[in-house]
Amino acid sequence: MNKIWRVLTTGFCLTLVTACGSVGGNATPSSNATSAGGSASAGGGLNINVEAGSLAGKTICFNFQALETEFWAAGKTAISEALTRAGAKVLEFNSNEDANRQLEQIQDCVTQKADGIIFIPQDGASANTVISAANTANVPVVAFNRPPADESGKAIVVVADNRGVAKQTVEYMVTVAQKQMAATGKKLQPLIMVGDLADVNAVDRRSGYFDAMAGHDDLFQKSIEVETKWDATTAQQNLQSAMQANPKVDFVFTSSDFMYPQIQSVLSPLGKWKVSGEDGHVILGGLDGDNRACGLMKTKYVDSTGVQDLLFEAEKSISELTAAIKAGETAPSKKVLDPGFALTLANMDTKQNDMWGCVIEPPK
Amino acid sequence: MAGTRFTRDQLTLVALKNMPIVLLVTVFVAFSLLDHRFFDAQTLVNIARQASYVGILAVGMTFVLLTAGIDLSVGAVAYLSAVLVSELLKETPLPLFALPVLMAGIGLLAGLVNGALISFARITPFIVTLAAMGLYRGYALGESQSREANFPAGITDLGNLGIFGVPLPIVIFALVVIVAQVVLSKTAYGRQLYAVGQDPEAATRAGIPTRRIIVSVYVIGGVLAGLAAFVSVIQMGTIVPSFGTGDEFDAIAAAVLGGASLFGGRGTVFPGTVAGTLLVQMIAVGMVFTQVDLYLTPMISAAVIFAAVLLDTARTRQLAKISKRSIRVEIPVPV
Amino acid sequence: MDHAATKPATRGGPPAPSGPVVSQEARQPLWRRLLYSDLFVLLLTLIVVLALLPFANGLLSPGNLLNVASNFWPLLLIVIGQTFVLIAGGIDLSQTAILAFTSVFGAMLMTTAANPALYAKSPFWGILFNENGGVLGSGAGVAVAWGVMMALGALIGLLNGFAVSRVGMPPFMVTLTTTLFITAFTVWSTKSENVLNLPPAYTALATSWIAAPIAVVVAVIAHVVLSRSVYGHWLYATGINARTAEVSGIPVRRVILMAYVLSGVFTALGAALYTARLGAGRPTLGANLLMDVIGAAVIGGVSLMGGRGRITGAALGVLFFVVLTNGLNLMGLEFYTIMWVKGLVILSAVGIDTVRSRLEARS
Amino acid sequence: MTAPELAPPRLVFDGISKGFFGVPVLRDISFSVNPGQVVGLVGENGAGKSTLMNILGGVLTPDAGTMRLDGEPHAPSTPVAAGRAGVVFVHQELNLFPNLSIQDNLFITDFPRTFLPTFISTRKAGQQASQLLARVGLQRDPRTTVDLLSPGERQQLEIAKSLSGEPRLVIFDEPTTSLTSRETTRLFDLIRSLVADGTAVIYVSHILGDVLDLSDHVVILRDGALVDEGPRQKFTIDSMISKMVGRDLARLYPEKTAHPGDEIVLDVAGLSEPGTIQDVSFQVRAGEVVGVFGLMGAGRSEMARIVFGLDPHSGGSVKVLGVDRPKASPRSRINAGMGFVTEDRRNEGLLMDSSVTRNIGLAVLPRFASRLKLVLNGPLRTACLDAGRRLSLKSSRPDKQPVRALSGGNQQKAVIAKWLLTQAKVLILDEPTRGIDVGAKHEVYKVIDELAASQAGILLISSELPELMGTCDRILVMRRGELVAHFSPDQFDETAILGAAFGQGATPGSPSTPVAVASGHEEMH
Repeated sequence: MNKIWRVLTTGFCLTLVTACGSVGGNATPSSNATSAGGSASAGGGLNINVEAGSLAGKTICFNFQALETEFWAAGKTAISEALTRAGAKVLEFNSNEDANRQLEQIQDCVTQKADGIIFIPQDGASANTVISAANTANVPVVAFNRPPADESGKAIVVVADNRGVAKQTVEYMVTVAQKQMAATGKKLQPLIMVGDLADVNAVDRRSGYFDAMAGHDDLFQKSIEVETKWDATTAQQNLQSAMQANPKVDFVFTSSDFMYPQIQSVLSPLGKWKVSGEDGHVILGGLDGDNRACGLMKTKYVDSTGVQDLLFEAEKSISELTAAIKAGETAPSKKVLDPGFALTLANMDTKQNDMWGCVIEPPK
Repeated sequence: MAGTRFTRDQLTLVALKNMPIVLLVTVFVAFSLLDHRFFDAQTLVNIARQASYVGILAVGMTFVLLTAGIDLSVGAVAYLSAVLVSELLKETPLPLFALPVLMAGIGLLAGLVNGALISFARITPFIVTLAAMGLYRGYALGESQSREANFPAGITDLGNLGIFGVPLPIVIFALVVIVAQVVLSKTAYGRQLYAVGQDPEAATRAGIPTRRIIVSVYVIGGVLAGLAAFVSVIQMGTIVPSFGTGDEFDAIAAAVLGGASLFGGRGTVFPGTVAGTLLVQMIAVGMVFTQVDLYLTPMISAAVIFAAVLLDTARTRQLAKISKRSIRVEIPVPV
Repeated sequence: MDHAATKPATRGGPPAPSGPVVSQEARQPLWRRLLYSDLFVLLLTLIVVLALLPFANGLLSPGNLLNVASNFWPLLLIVIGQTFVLIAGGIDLSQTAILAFTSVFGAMLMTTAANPALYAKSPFWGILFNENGGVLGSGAGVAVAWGVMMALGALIGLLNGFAVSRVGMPPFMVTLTTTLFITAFTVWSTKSENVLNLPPAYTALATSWIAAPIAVVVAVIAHVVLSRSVYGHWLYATGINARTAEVSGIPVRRVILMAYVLSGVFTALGAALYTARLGAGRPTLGANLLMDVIGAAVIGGVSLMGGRGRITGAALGVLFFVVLTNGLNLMGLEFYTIMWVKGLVILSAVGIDTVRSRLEARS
Repeated sequence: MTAPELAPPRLVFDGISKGFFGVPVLRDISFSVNPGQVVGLVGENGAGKSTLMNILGGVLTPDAGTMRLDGEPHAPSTPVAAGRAGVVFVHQELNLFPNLSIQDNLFITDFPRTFLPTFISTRKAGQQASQLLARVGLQRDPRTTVDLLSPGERQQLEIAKSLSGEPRLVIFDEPTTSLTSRETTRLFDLIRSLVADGTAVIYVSHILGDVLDLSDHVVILRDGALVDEGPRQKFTIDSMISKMVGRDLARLYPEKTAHPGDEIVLDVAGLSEPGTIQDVSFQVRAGEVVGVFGLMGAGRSEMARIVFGLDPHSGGSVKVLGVDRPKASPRSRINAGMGFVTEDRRNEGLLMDSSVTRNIGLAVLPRFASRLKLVLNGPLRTACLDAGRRLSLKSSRPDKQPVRALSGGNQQKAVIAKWLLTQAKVLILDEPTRGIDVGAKHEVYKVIDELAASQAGILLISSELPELMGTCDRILVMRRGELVAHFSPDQFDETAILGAAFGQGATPGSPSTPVAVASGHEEMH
């Protein structure tokens, strides 16, 4: 008896969830604005020009997939701070690299009658799903920094060209390598620190690297690939082993700037942490263009770094979204491409102020 | 005839008891054959240096596993201690030696909370430490605003600092191992720990302070997590927000590979856990040397670990068989 | 008088009354039965809801309940699978791997079109799928693909189960290593790409109400199997004390093997729902779902030591987890605040539950 | 060796009373134990023996009454305290840690230290350990881990543990249940040497022969009250039994009603497994009770496990009702009509925390299942209750009550009931009466006889020779894994059978061995 009773009630409350759900549609208007913009100061002076109050009374959902590198962290704080300055109520979500959770959170946003969504897709595929979810709910949506897999959904897409930027960066490194070869007459031993193979960005950057290296067999030995899983510890350990196995390595590309400290900690004891031009210098390049990379280029340890123009991307995202909301568009569709660029020791003086990493104040 | 079989069993026993080391050597030889560069003292140094962080975690985990508990929060505790100390460094400069002390101290507090909840509130260790994981990491991420936690530039020099040519991380790891093993085998506390893990009720009846012992293992786990964080900091210079995630599993795997049982009462720090840790790390390093396609690397290492567990199982069974047999032989009593 | 019972005997099972048994024929009051039944977790859930209501916007809005539901069903299926394994006295860490694995291969078979530029490097290109999509790309194929997904789930379950029950390897290590392997294999099989263009007939699942009935039916069946079927009785017996079970003629090994297979199948079902919802086969699907799964099961009263647990309890455990997460999301807190608040809530929930069961033991 | 009357007595119980949940378990118990005296304490389970000893050992505290140890008030709050006072308890359930070494087990709470008190001195521990082991005559390296010891050796270790602190009073609770007869003799010698040194001993046992053999003074409890006490000479086995059960239990072993038929239900031929058993062959007929005797480690239980398909065998065949399953497993054996009551009730016989009915029904679930493989709880329940009733199994609420809460006797009945349900035609019972009281023993014997009467073949393994002689139609003797002798009722003779078990002439230690045990049991017939 007791058991049956239990089963029934359970079954009931399960179906209840469904039943209520199936009513669907209009939700209760959201009340009491609990602002969660937070940590405005941590933006680190990455000031985006937004028209103050331009989003007054609006609720904007900001969903990011992770904050594990300087790039994402800076981007997140910059955007949510800018949004708050624009007078919007910001709802932050971190999907913690889980596309499924991201979707759930976006739906939670929609539930709260958000006026607009800015999200950093976990990857192209999930971007599609999120966008279509937003479209069906008639909420304008911005996909930040990662492109949706296809054009099926309507969204403002602000993206950098990872593969292209990586290519540009490595191409410069190759020119440096050519000079060195001309001087020494010895082939160089290149090494690439690959990101997490489950992350499309990592794969793109890897492809960009090999695009640039293609057709330079006269110049290089076979590239050594080091797995990092986007994890500093793994990166450091595997690089250490790789360097022991191949002491001759003199050309290193890292798929993300955040790994420079690990690179330094491995190279310096080997006497390979030298500034450009100095004897024993390892040709170094990376991608992101964060604050540390900026510093290392000013001190000439790093030869070149691929920059995604965070300032540009963030500014565009917000302005485009604001415009759409003002115009009352529920499904704006537009693609803004951040060409990005390679900041090299050659073009430092002219271009460094376009690199966000050189603009924000260094993290303490 | 019984006599002769018994002695032969004794021999097999010795061989089987040292299985972890046998395994370690086999893998080392295997990789050396695949890639001659691998056969090098420096390789071993690197392996040991790289294993030191997880190794220290695993030593703590061994204590916990010995009481049939589990600590999923060590990774989070390591991150927490690193972040808080780096925050502190922003305010006030600290002498270097203070860093490990502070980190261990933070770990101690965290472990104390876990231990108290498990031992006195009697909540399942799995859930307590699972929740604690979210608690500590969440709080730490809040502190760091999920930015990198930075340390004074010179700190990595410590990581490369050699004491009689032995890198500091290895020295710390070795010290931890020695102390832990001595505690386990040469102190009453250590022996009682095994008793508690085998059968808490019987232990209490025998007058062993079961509860205090259970609290203590989580405290030890916490302290070592803090220390591990320090070892990692001096090698890496900075601590990224993802630091420590999932490391609890590496630690458990290392301990279990080393022969620790998840049901308590069995396991050693040396050779057991140490061998387990080194084995995993050796495989990782071997992969880098042999430059296997990055997509295949994790599959191969998984396969190797699986094989190791398989061997270990066979060994435990063999041991059981032998002991069983020795029961059946009625030992004549010389008078 | 049998005070000290040796380890295997004391695994799981309700705490034994100490001393002479005082038979309590008197029927307990309702609140008591509620307190001591699985429904207690429901009570906790309601408390959470009430606590969050003032802060979480539209927690009870139909739209949100819709979300909660759509988050609930797939997780429920997975937790049911885990429950079987836990009752058998094991643990299945490989569920996350199974999710990704079945999701990707199901998608490969179903996809209606695949861009060579992305997938040509996949080792399965031209074998399972090509420019014109997967071999089961046609509408009818969807059903078959489902079957295949579940078969694949069963296959991995079989692998785990065999290693555990026949070879006698520790479940934790077995499923940990299979996880490492399968995850890597899955990423390799698409060379990191997600598989897109799933047939609308399939993705329709996500929005339609098919998910709910599927999950409910599965849950009810699972409940009946556990509580009424011969296998159920065998499973509990095995989890409580495998040796006694074997002596009593229970095919212990097959029972354990079956538990892992079922876990695989149920997980595959969950994967099918998730995949439909995300409209893509993902090598990283549910990468960090494990803790939620086991956490939900344990809160639902399933013992990690084996021999204890019910579907009803597990289901309520899932409800608790889903509602809590959703509620915290709606509060617009910073994500790390959510992390530790969640930890705190779970801790207190289980704390209360422990006190409760100790009261139960005393009465 | 009657001890000289010294004043004051070593221990005095004065009006001890205790109750649980208002149910009185001990009523005003008073008696005293003198130094150098062995007091035998007997009574059925539930008579209050354990409770009284637990009070003495500091596990429980009395509701009323006092104890005096050498004139000093004795009121230990914990077992540890009792130990410090010099009262040590050799438990029935072993409190050893199989994962630790012998010496760790001996000193787990107070290790000998090095000059640095933090550290254990393994050396000292080793020496002291070997001294203690020598005293109990356990020939093992103190560093051996306990799970390598036989049950008997563990019991000896448990005893050695109790001696480590030069005790004033030692309580032995069923110490011989898992000892071979040789080990038993050694234990008795030890106890005698203890009392010779002036130690007092309380000896609790269901093996009345041993009690009479060993004690100077006997105390009998029934339903928590002291019903009789006096010098050993005052009692005989039968008088003790009738005092204990309160009624006249005519004979401990019931009249045999069953008569062997000629159908061979179990046919074991040339069964071998290296390191375990050698070429074992025998037959059991319907309605026949065949006893298997042998020393601990002679391979009896191992043989039974192999016959039941629990362990593999490399050679030979086992035919149940004429059919031989090549691929033997408990399952196939059960289907063939075999049942097995294992030696280890708690870990192999029962699900201690599950209800009585759950346990009884465990082996027959498929038979009580619908076409959909759903268990038909109604019929199953009735069947289980019937089986329980047939064995007069006492349980307050069979559907709820966990078997853990049953008495040893009733637990054993639950196990047997399980095989009643399977309608086993061949039943193997391994030490079915170990650690259960006289009344329950009697009932188990009755059940065995009934089963035989219902044309089942019984294979009864036991270390209690009188039990075998009282219940069996034939007795087989095993030694070192081989079947060495075979006795028919007219040949039943303790000395001969024990001789066979030890191997002629190969009886080491005191030649008194068989005699001692035998003399213990003579009075039973």
